[in-house]
Amino acid sequence: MQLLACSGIHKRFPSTGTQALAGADFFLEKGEVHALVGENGAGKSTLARVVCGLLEPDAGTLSVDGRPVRFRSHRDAERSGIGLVPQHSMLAPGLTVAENLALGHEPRRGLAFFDGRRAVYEAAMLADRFGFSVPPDARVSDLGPSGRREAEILRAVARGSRVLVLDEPTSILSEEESSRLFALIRRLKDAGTGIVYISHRAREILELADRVTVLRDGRTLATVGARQLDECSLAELIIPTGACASEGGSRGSAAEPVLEFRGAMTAGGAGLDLTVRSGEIVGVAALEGNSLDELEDLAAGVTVPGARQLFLRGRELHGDGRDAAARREVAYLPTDREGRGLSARSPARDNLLASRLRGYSPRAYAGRKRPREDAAGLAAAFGIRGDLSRPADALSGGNRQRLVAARELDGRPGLVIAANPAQGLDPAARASVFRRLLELREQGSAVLLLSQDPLDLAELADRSFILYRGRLSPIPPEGLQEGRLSSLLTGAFA
Amino acid sequence: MSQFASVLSQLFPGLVPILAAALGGLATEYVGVLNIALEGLIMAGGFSYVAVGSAWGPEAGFVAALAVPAAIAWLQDLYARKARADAFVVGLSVNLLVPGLASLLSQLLFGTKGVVADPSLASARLPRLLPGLPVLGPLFGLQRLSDWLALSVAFLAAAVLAWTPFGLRARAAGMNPESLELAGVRPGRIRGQAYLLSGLACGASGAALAAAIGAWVPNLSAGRGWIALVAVYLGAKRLGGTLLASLAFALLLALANAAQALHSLPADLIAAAPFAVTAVVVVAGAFLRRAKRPAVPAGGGNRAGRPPA
Amino acid sequence: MKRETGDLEPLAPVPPSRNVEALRRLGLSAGLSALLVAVLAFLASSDPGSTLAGFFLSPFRARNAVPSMLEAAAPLAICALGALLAFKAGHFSLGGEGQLYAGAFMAAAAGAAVVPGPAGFLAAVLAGMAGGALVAAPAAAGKRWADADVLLTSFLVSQVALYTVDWAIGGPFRDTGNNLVAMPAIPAPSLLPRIMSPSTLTPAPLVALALAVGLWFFMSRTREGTMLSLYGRNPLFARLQGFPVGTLSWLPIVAGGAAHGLAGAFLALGSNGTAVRGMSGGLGWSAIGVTLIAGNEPLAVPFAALLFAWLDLGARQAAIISDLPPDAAMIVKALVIMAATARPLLRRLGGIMRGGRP
Amino acid sequence: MKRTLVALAAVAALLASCQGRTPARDLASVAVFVPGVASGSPIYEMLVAGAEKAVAGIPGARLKVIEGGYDQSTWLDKLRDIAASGEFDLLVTSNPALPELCAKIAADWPELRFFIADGYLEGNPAIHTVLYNQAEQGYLVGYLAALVTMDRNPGGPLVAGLVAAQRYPTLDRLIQPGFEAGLKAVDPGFRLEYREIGNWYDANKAAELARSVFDAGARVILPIAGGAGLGVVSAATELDRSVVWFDGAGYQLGPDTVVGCATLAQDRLVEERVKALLEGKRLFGTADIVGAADGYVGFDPGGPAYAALPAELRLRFETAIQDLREGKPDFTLTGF
Repeated sequence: MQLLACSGIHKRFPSTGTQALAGADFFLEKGEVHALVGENGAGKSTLARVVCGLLEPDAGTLSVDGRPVRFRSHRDAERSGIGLVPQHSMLAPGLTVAENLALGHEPRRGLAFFDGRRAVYEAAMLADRFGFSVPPDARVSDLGPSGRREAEILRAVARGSRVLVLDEPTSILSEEESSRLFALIRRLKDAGTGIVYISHRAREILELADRVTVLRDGRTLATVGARQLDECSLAELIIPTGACASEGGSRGSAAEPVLEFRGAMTAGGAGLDLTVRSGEIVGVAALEGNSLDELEDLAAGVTVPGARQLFLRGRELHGDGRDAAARREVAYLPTDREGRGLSARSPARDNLLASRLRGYSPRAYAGRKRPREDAAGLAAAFGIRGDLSRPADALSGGNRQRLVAARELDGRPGLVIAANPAQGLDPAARASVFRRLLELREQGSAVLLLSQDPLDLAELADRSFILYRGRLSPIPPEGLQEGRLSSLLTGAFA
Repeated sequence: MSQFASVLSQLFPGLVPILAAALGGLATEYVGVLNIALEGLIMAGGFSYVAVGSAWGPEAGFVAALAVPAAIAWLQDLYARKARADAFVVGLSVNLLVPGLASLLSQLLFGTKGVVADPSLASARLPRLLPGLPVLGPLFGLQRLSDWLALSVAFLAAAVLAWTPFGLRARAAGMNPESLELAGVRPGRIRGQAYLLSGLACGASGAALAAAIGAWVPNLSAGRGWIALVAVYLGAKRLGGTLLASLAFALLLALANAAQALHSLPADLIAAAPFAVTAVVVVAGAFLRRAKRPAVPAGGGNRAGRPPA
Repeated sequence: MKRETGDLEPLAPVPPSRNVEALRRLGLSAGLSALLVAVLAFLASSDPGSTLAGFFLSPFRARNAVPSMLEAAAPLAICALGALLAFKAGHFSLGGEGQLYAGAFMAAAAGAAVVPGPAGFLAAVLAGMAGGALVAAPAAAGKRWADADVLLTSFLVSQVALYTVDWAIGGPFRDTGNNLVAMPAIPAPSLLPRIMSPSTLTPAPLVALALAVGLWFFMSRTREGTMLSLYGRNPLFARLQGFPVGTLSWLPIVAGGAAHGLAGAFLALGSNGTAVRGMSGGLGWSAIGVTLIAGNEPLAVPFAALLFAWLDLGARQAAIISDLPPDAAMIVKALVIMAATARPLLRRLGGIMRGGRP
Repeated sequence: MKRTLVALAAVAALLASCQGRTPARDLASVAVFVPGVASGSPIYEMLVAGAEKAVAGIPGARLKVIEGGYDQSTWLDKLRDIAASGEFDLLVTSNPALPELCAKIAADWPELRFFIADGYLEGNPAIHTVLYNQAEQGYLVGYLAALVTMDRNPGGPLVAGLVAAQRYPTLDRLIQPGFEAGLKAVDPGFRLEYREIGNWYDANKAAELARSVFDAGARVILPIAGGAGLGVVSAATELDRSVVWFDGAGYQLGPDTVVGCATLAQDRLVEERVKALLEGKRLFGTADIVGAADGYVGFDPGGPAYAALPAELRLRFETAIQDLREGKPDFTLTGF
């Protein structure tokens, strides 16, 4: 009998209009490690949240030990023995590890008092049992990434998990920490726990998993025994278009340096050195958790770089209001389209024209005719459908994506920072965005391409780098040609 | 020496209402919301004490003084959550609503919008417990029963925040509501309970004020709710800090009263001092925090409590 | 804890345009006010009939009541427009009360000091605006240089200003010959001209109206206004677009302060003829209510201000004719503000009123 | 649609009928404006009572009492509303601050007439005022306060307290000097401890200030603080000290605490003057000052705490009252 069975799960988020799950099936046996893989946005995390009772599905059935269940909260799932190690921390940062573990099941002393000492004792016992080194009385905000992850795992197993869902558990862990985690997972598995393991890292999956279920566009594509797979075929399963077939040629290095990192520090590691010149596309690839987001924040000016570490056309960037003029020649397609690319409650038209507001004379702007025409023209060129006078968040998700691309990739920016440019786009839109990036390169723009998807690099980049555990290493041309991107990304070359 | 003793003896009655209300403010800060309605809730407590107390005696009055503001605060939060109204704006409305309602009810019940005096509601002084002592005598002796009662409620609120599972959950809700979701606790419920506690503590503050003079006086709280709120922020939204800040303000106000004997400083300027001090502390604190943490988006980070724009 | 501000709510159906929504909000606020007044009249008054007459007829019937109502709405609207500008830029400034009071104080001081006539008037207006801006300045500077919470700092500085002006009016600047705690009278030639004596009407409502139109134009027809509202809703976005976020982080706060100062100056230059202790009298708070009821639409502000002015006047008239306590206005205002921020409720009600199903 | 039209027509008719009302020629309709709250405030209660009695004596006269609340900055608007309502011919009120405000209203509404007790304004043809000689009232309670202090604490510090809401000219020029004169008439060594609350409502702060005055050695306090004065009484009750009261009827606030209570014959004054005005006496434009000599400032000996004072003390005090009536000391005011 299956320990956990999900069939025909549907989940739609009305706020963004995305259909995250559209008939996903997933079956977990006792004592198996079952990997859940798929592209970003394939629905892995949503399915995990449904399994753990954090989301209620719109349709579909869940059953545990063959009995149908309905989870209204995580507590219900917990009663069925399902624990979650979420991708993003769900710990209260100001509380101690022990307090976080106790939350919702606080040991009491006297009539109503929280027994902090017993909580620490229980947490210590638990940590001891699993060989964890995290101090139970440490504040979570004082812990490093591995300490936090250990705390998350402890919380998940504290209620005696029969099913443990791990969502990208190693993304912020070092090699050694990861292997400790794997040992723990094996021990849990031997004790009969069923483990749902969500990861991008092919090597880990092949090392750990018994079976692999592939999600694509919210549907289950296939469930395969892990022994039938190698790294390449697994990568193929995850990302459909043949990685091996892609070709990327390096071009002769172009003229003027536009964006320069000179030993810029990220939290994850050593200083980064990188130069992007006009007329070239420099690609950096990484999986989640490998400081790609930090690199994006630095390049885009969201975070403040150290002194004399970041330069645009030879001028130092400070990462604050002083850069306003410099920012205007930078086109930025952020990963977080909603948070950084839109002022979502403002009208779509204002969002669309934000980068070119200065181009209008006060009179022309007040007359509204030209801005309206320009906006309509842009919308038509990039296929944005919807009422432009309504707030941007009234547009559908895809149209919002296109809106950001339309604004940023129009005109002749000196520097383009494209972070995960294809994310959330349908093939046609993806193709048009890519075409536009290549055009911009031909026009002399410098393009920094940051992506979690190696295919983007293969298709666009003149030079490619891999960011792994805070270090930037060039990808040799054969790395792209031989179709070994996935192994590159999972650290084989790093 | 006698001046010193005088300041000390005034410290306690001045401290109790501010401390209780500040703990009320802290309760909702724990769950991450600013309860701007402390002032209104104190008035609700004071009016309930007199309105119910004059009919059924001071004991019933005290219970009502706790129950009514607690209910108002709870409803205030319930409305804000269910109607998706801005919690802050709802709090502002409560500050308008309570004095209006008190005046209306006062007119209906007592036939006046003004002072409602009932000497039987004036709290008795406790017997002088430690007669001979110069410092402890005035501090601990000769104080009102109502002040001690209100202080116990304040202490209870502090204990709930510091030592119970609820306090833990409230803090977790304020830091990361998702942590409660995993714990199977509804953050909304915790928030409601925090508001309830907030109202309770403010009610104690109002009861202490009304019992000290045995009357309802319009505008009874006279800005103490705002000072309490300021104490919470000056105390960095922590229990110990809030206690200390409340104490500091009570001391400042007692000193200001004593200083009037010297005719040196105008009362209005002294009243402005806590706000000025706190403004400086808030800005300096923000500046230091920003200096310490350079990687914060400059010009970003709007406060969560924005108006519905 | 995540704040459940109403506007985060994703809407399945297409939301109505802002203008329609502002209109609907205004209409519903007015309707709700009327309903609440009626309820209160029956609950709290021994003579509901004349109470209702006082509320609904007197403000329109009594001699010159309508012009006086316009006059009362003017400072309210000007303050609300100032608050609105700051809100639009994402700064929830709570300092209105102190800014207004400081404006009145400075205007009275300047108006009494400068030669009577247009020069005195101009000096008073400018001094008033400077006073309001001055009280707003610390919060603006705190936001600009330290990213300090405007909500808190503006309130704190406003309290300091309230007490300080109380002291100044009651102390060094007091007209000692007057039993009212007030400053020396501003000479009549420096005051706002009275248009329809004996009503209090002055050109102030026209100024308010012009400011409303001006702010509407600024917000919807200028590049700077567009930048300001994009910044207000997402400061990070604005910074990444290269907007002048440094300026946007403080100037709207100071400008809002100046508007409050202007309203204060008008109070002093109107029928009062000087600054009186306690003059702000909750006007700054009411203005926030007006802004909310106007749904942050500049053109709706004058109407929302009129609604509040009517509530005040109606309650006073009802108190004269009947026995309803004037605090009824406060209760109604509080409840209307509360209701005005509840978006889903508003929409559902709007749906019902259109004849549709909720 | 039809119904709306009918309703509109009804409203229009109503409005028309109201417009058609002819204004009364004689003074018949009286508005009493209470700048504060009547209940609990003896002087305003007497204002209302006096006006009611006067109106009751005149056939056809009507009366309406309107409370203005303590916020002085709103009084002008409220007065204007009363004038604008067109319902009233005579506005009766009582407070030193009112003459200036009423003069502003009179400028805009020339047909409205005003009578203001406890205020002073001469020469405005629409306004009649009568000022109480508050210095005499202050003298009386000061004299009693000094006697009580020396009786309660023989050989103790010669200190008495005055806790005021805020400073205003009548306080500065009449009440406080009168009170000090009363103290010093008993013993020139007396010292006054003055404290200011800052508003008329914070009774708790008043109590704290009163305590600081008692701690400074005072035995008796005079509160001039409106609703906040209650705080002084409660502090005195707790500490077993005393209070002297102003403007009458203070005994019931603290039967054991309020040792004496100066009175104003406000009810009599208001009744007399309103009646005279309604009967057509041409008093407008004049300003009178009344005091102890004509019996408008006096003392209420009817309190239990007063009765409990030593007989010789009372005798000495009553002699002082008699002397004051006869002009010793002389507080004669010719204007204000």
